[in-house]
Amino acid sequence: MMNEFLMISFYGTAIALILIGLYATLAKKNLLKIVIGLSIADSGLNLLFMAIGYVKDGTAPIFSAEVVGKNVVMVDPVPQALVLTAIVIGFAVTAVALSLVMRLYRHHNTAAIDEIKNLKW
Amino acid sequence: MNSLILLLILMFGGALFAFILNKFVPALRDIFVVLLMLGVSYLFFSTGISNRLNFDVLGIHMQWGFTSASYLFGIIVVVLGSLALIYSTAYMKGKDRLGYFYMNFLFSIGAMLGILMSRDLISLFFFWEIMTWSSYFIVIYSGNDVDRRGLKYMIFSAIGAYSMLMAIVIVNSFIGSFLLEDVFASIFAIGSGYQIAIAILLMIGFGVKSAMMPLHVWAPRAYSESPMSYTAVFSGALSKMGVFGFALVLFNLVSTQNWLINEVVAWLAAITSVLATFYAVIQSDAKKLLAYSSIAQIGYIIIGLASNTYLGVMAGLFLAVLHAVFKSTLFMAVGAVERQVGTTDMTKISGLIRRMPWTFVATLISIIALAGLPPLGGFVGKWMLYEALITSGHYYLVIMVFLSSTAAFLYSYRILFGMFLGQEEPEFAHVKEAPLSMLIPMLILSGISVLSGSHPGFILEPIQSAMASFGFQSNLPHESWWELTVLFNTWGDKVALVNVLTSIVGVFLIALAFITIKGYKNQRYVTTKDISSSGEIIQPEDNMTFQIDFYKPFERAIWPLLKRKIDDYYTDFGKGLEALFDFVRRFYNGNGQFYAIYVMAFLALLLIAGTKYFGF
Amino acid sequence: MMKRFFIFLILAIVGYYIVDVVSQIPFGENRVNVGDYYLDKSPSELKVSNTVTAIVVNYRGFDTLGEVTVLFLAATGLASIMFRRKRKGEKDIRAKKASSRIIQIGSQILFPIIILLGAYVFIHGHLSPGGGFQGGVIIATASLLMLISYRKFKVNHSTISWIESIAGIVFVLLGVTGLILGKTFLENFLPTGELNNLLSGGIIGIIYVAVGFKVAAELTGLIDTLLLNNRPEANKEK
Amino acid sequence: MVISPVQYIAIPLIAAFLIPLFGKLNKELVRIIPGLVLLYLSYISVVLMNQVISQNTMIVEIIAGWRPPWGINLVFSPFSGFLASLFSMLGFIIWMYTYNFKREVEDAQTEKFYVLMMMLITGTIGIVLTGDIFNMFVFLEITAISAYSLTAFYRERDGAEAAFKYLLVGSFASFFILLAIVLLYSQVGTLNMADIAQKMPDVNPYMKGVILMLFFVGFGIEAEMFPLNGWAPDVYTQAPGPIGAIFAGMVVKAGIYGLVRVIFTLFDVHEIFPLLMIMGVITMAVSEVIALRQGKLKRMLAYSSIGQMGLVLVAFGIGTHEAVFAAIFLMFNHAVIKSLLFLSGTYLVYHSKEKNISDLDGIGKSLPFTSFLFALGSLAIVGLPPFAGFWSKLYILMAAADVRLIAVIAIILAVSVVEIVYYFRVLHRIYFRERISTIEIKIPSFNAKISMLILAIVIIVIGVYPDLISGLIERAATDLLDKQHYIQSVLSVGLH
Repeated sequence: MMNEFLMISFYGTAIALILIGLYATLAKKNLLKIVIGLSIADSGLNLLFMAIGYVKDGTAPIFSAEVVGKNVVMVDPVPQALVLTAIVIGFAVTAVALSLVMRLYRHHNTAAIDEIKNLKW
Repeated sequence: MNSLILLLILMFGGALFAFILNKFVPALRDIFVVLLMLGVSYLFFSTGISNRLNFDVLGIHMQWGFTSASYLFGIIVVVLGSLALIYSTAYMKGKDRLGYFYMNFLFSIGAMLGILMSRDLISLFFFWEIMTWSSYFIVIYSGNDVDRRGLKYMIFSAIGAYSMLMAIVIVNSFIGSFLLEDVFASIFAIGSGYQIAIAILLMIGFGVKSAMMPLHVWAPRAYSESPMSYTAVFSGALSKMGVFGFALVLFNLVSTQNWLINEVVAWLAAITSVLATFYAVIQSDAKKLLAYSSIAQIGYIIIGLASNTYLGVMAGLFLAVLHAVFKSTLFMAVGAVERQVGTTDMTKISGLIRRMPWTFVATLISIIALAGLPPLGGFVGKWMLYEALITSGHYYLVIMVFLSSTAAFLYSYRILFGMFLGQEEPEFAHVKEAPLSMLIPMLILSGISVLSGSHPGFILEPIQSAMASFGFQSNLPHESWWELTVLFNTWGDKVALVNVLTSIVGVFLIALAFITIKGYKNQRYVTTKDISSSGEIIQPEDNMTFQIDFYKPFERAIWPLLKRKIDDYYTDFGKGLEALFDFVRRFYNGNGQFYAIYVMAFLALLLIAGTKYFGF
Repeated sequence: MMKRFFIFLILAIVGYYIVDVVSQIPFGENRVNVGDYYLDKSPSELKVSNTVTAIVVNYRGFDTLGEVTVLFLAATGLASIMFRRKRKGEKDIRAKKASSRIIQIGSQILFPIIILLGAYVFIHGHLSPGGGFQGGVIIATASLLMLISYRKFKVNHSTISWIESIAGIVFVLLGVTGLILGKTFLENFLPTGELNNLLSGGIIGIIYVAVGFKVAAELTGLIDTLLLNNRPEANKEK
Repeated sequence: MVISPVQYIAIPLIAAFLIPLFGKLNKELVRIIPGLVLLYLSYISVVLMNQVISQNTMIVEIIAGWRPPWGINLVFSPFSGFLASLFSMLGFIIWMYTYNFKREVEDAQTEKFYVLMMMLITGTIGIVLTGDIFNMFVFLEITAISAYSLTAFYRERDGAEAAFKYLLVGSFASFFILLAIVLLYSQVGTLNMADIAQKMPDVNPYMKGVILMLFFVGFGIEAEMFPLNGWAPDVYTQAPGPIGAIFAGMVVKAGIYGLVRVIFTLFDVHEIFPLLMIMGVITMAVSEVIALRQGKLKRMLAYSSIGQMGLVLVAFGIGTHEAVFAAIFLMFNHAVIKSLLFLSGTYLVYHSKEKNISDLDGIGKSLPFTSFLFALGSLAIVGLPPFAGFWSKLYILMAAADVRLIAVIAIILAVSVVEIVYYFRVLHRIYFRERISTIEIKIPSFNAKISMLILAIVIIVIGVYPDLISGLIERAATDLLDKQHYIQSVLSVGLH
């Protein structure tokens, strides 16, 4: 019961975040909102990955002095490591995106994506 | 080193070298290209037809070597090539980008030799494409409206080449080999639908180069606006590559069950020749006239090939050789006029006979050959063609050929009269005869035309061995189908051509001498404007040159036929495509968000389709 | 409106499939995967108590090298995107008004503490939760604090690029040293020490410290570049 | 130190971190170091490729001492090694071109340009060499971030707009690939590609399908597949010229490598091949058709590049050995030829603001060498003999004919006619128009000429003698199709 509740809340939140982020990216006109949408979707994905790595009643995968030698269940450490990487990459992309937004705003005096159409066809 | 490879290396390497030489020592360029071509000709003639070269490229087996059929065409190529290059040295003097011109000239000759020596479809296509782009580069070398003209040539060549390529890969997928022998041997084993498709696709490819009916629209402008020294080769030799290809296809890839293909090709060729002749008649520019005439003549050749009788094929090949000879002479002559006078508009020029007598002689001989008058070769060829068509029962085709060769008299006359006869305009009084290096090639070729009339045997001999290599065995009643100077016909009559020739020439010479001596004292030169004796006052804008409106009635008569040019349909089609393409372009509307939506929509589609249809 | 409806439709389809697929993944179940191997080996062979760190720096250290590179590239790319010729007499000022005294003094007090915390986090990366990235980010927050409270606080970009470069080179060279010593790239060549000891885990600790420095320097530079360019007069430029 | 594949990554990284420091010492070092690095990479390519071909193996290098599937590994197989060698050598040639390019740009920017350019190349090499799916994602991001920044490199163009579009769509690509990796990990519990390929048959088909579709879209974006390639033309147009060459020559190729590696090795589902082929045909037809209607040179080249990628996809989609051979051959040819076109085209429109094709009128007289190379490249890309493009096109057609895809052949050839039309239109303008525009002309520097000349010579030599390279490509095709060999070679490494 508890487990199912956790499952629904974790998976549900993650997927909801993903969809919200994607919606913002696809439907919002403002460049900043689009970038934010991308970040939200990334967070949702990271959360999803963490949730997949969860093991019932698991502890953090750290062999501190208290747990050494005892038989404890630990959660899967791989998603955590990968999510760390993914977060950093997401951060880097966001930083570049923001700088592009600043330059676009300076150049076009607007942040609406449908008015920035110098390149087409 | 194998002489075949040496031949190609000399040709292509020499072409590049000519380009570089032109950059650094332009003075040596002319001598170099002529010597190179002569050297290549020597090498060509010393290479026998037994020489075979086998090698593999990318796992594709290839074979090079001449057969007696391709050797025949090879002779045309090297002879015309050498003469045209000699002609070029004077004709092209003073034009710019000569390195570019000669490089592409030599490339295209080398590519033609390559086509002829290919015994497999891949190298055939390989050299075919080299020939295409090198000739294209000369087509756009000079003249106006380069964009349209060049593009038209390139588009049609590309369509032709690619349909050829399609046929080639399909053949290979069935037979597993590109070698012509293998293809010929096992083509009839594959399904007949594919068989027909392959033949048609290949013929589209060859039809473009030989300017067959619906695919001919590139030809008039391309022939007429290239430098004449190249057009001599272009119309004389390069279009014969298409004929060569037709011969390969018609004799080897079309089975006797598919006789309809032969009929259709023959009829298309007949229509080509009639329409092109009509167009030729109404042209006022000599170059364009000759261009249309070329298209028409190749029509006859293909009728001959498609008649699929021994005599017909022989006539076709004979006309092919002859056409190469006289049409390149004519182009050279017109080129000489163009160079000396500055225009080829027949409504402006007249009376050049006194200024350029030798050019006139060459033109006269070639025109006689073209019109098919006895005693020259054209008559022999046409005779054989008629006979072949009649004996095989193609009466309607005979009518078509007859119609077009009769109409051909009209333009033959026009080119002769328009440029050389008639009154002499004062503005052309300063015109001089063309330089010797232009005259010599013309006169040599005219000489060949004369010989072809009196001694057709020397052309028919290689043709007969060529036909043997195409698979036509002489199974006709006469042991020897020809003798050196005598032409037989199916009914066994003999026509001693030398006697005919000598008697006609004799009469001609006597008449000429008579007219000259008799009329010499009485003649007085008047210009075309000088008709004040009739009491009419001539305004300066009235051009009284008589060839201007002479053909009006004829033009009016055939106008319904020519009103809507095929060209216009192609243009409309192209416009429609462009509009469609512009519509497609709107997909990229510039809004980055839309691109993201496309991505998501594509993913959604894939997820639905993927789970439903891809069987996951 | 059509567009929005269309987007809803697409997202509904994609969402349906994601939900469908994810709900087939059993939650909280201990699956057999490479993680078990890491949990087994990292305390026994590497003597690293934080398995995540062991994975990040050792097992999948190559990823981390790439990750550091991504950050480095983001900093470089951002500087290149924001690059602008300075006009004459232009000063590097971030805001028109200085912030209030309370914030200034508060940040003065907080600054060393935050730096200390960051340093602690990346030095103990192999023992406790945290590591180079986390520590570096914490340090960068400290400089962000200073940047927003002091109008004239200057970040020395030359120093930053030195730190960045040296930290990056240390990382790669540690990897290459393994290669030179006849082992593989990024393989541990130092004694591993005792579990739960500060000096354990061989090169893992050193690498994480280098990463910490690098991340801190890069983020600081990044923030500074973004802030410097966010001035009204910069917006006028076309 | 023994030469090993990891140096492809390590050496450029050291250099990238060092360049800012050397920039303080001497401005010239900033330009020289990337060249030395790429030269060294070309050298190790030759050594490693020789080793792989002569010993008939693949080099699998483990990293951090943990053998697969636990550690990350680099796989220098005939296919990935061929691409890595191609990228490093092409990279060196493009570096040679950039050496004197835009000297007027500030030093600070020059430094960043070279760091980003080198990392762009390294990222693509990493994508093809890595044997780990998550690591591939990381390298994809390295490539992507350098690409975004380089696209927006010039302030005076609309680079930022193009870069933002690229970033937006590229983020979707990363998102889908990462989502696919997450789902894949939840199913097979490993990230090593060989291990995944081994465990793949156990995954339930529905899951497999969804994951494959996510990968397909993700890598399809990088491979410029049709409805996903909205970013591509803008990016090619706005990026600096040599970077356009890198995009066409390497970045796209890396995307295609990812796509085919996933499809052929990881999943090995043959049902996807028709989809790949159909998408290839659509991509090719649409973009070549649009290229015909372009008024701007670089945009035309961009659409042409997309079209060629479509052709590559068609060939991979046919999926026979011959077709894969043709596809890899075309990838090689396209990398060389399109680089030449971008490099020479850049100088043709160097000072032109709008980069219109009409600015090229009569430029052949002023820039004979560059125009000549551009013409040569045009002839080669449309597949006219005797240049390199001909053989790959021929092989694709042969492969298609062998499986009786007559319609596909017809479409490929029809599109080739379109291609001929728009390339020859440009050539007309270059050579047979009078020069009217008053735009200043930029004569290429000596090193730029040399680099273009090298590419041109490669095109001609391969065109006349394709067997020079066909052995390598043959091995690469065999390697891609032999999934079991890949799995065994990777998983047996380090077992002692």
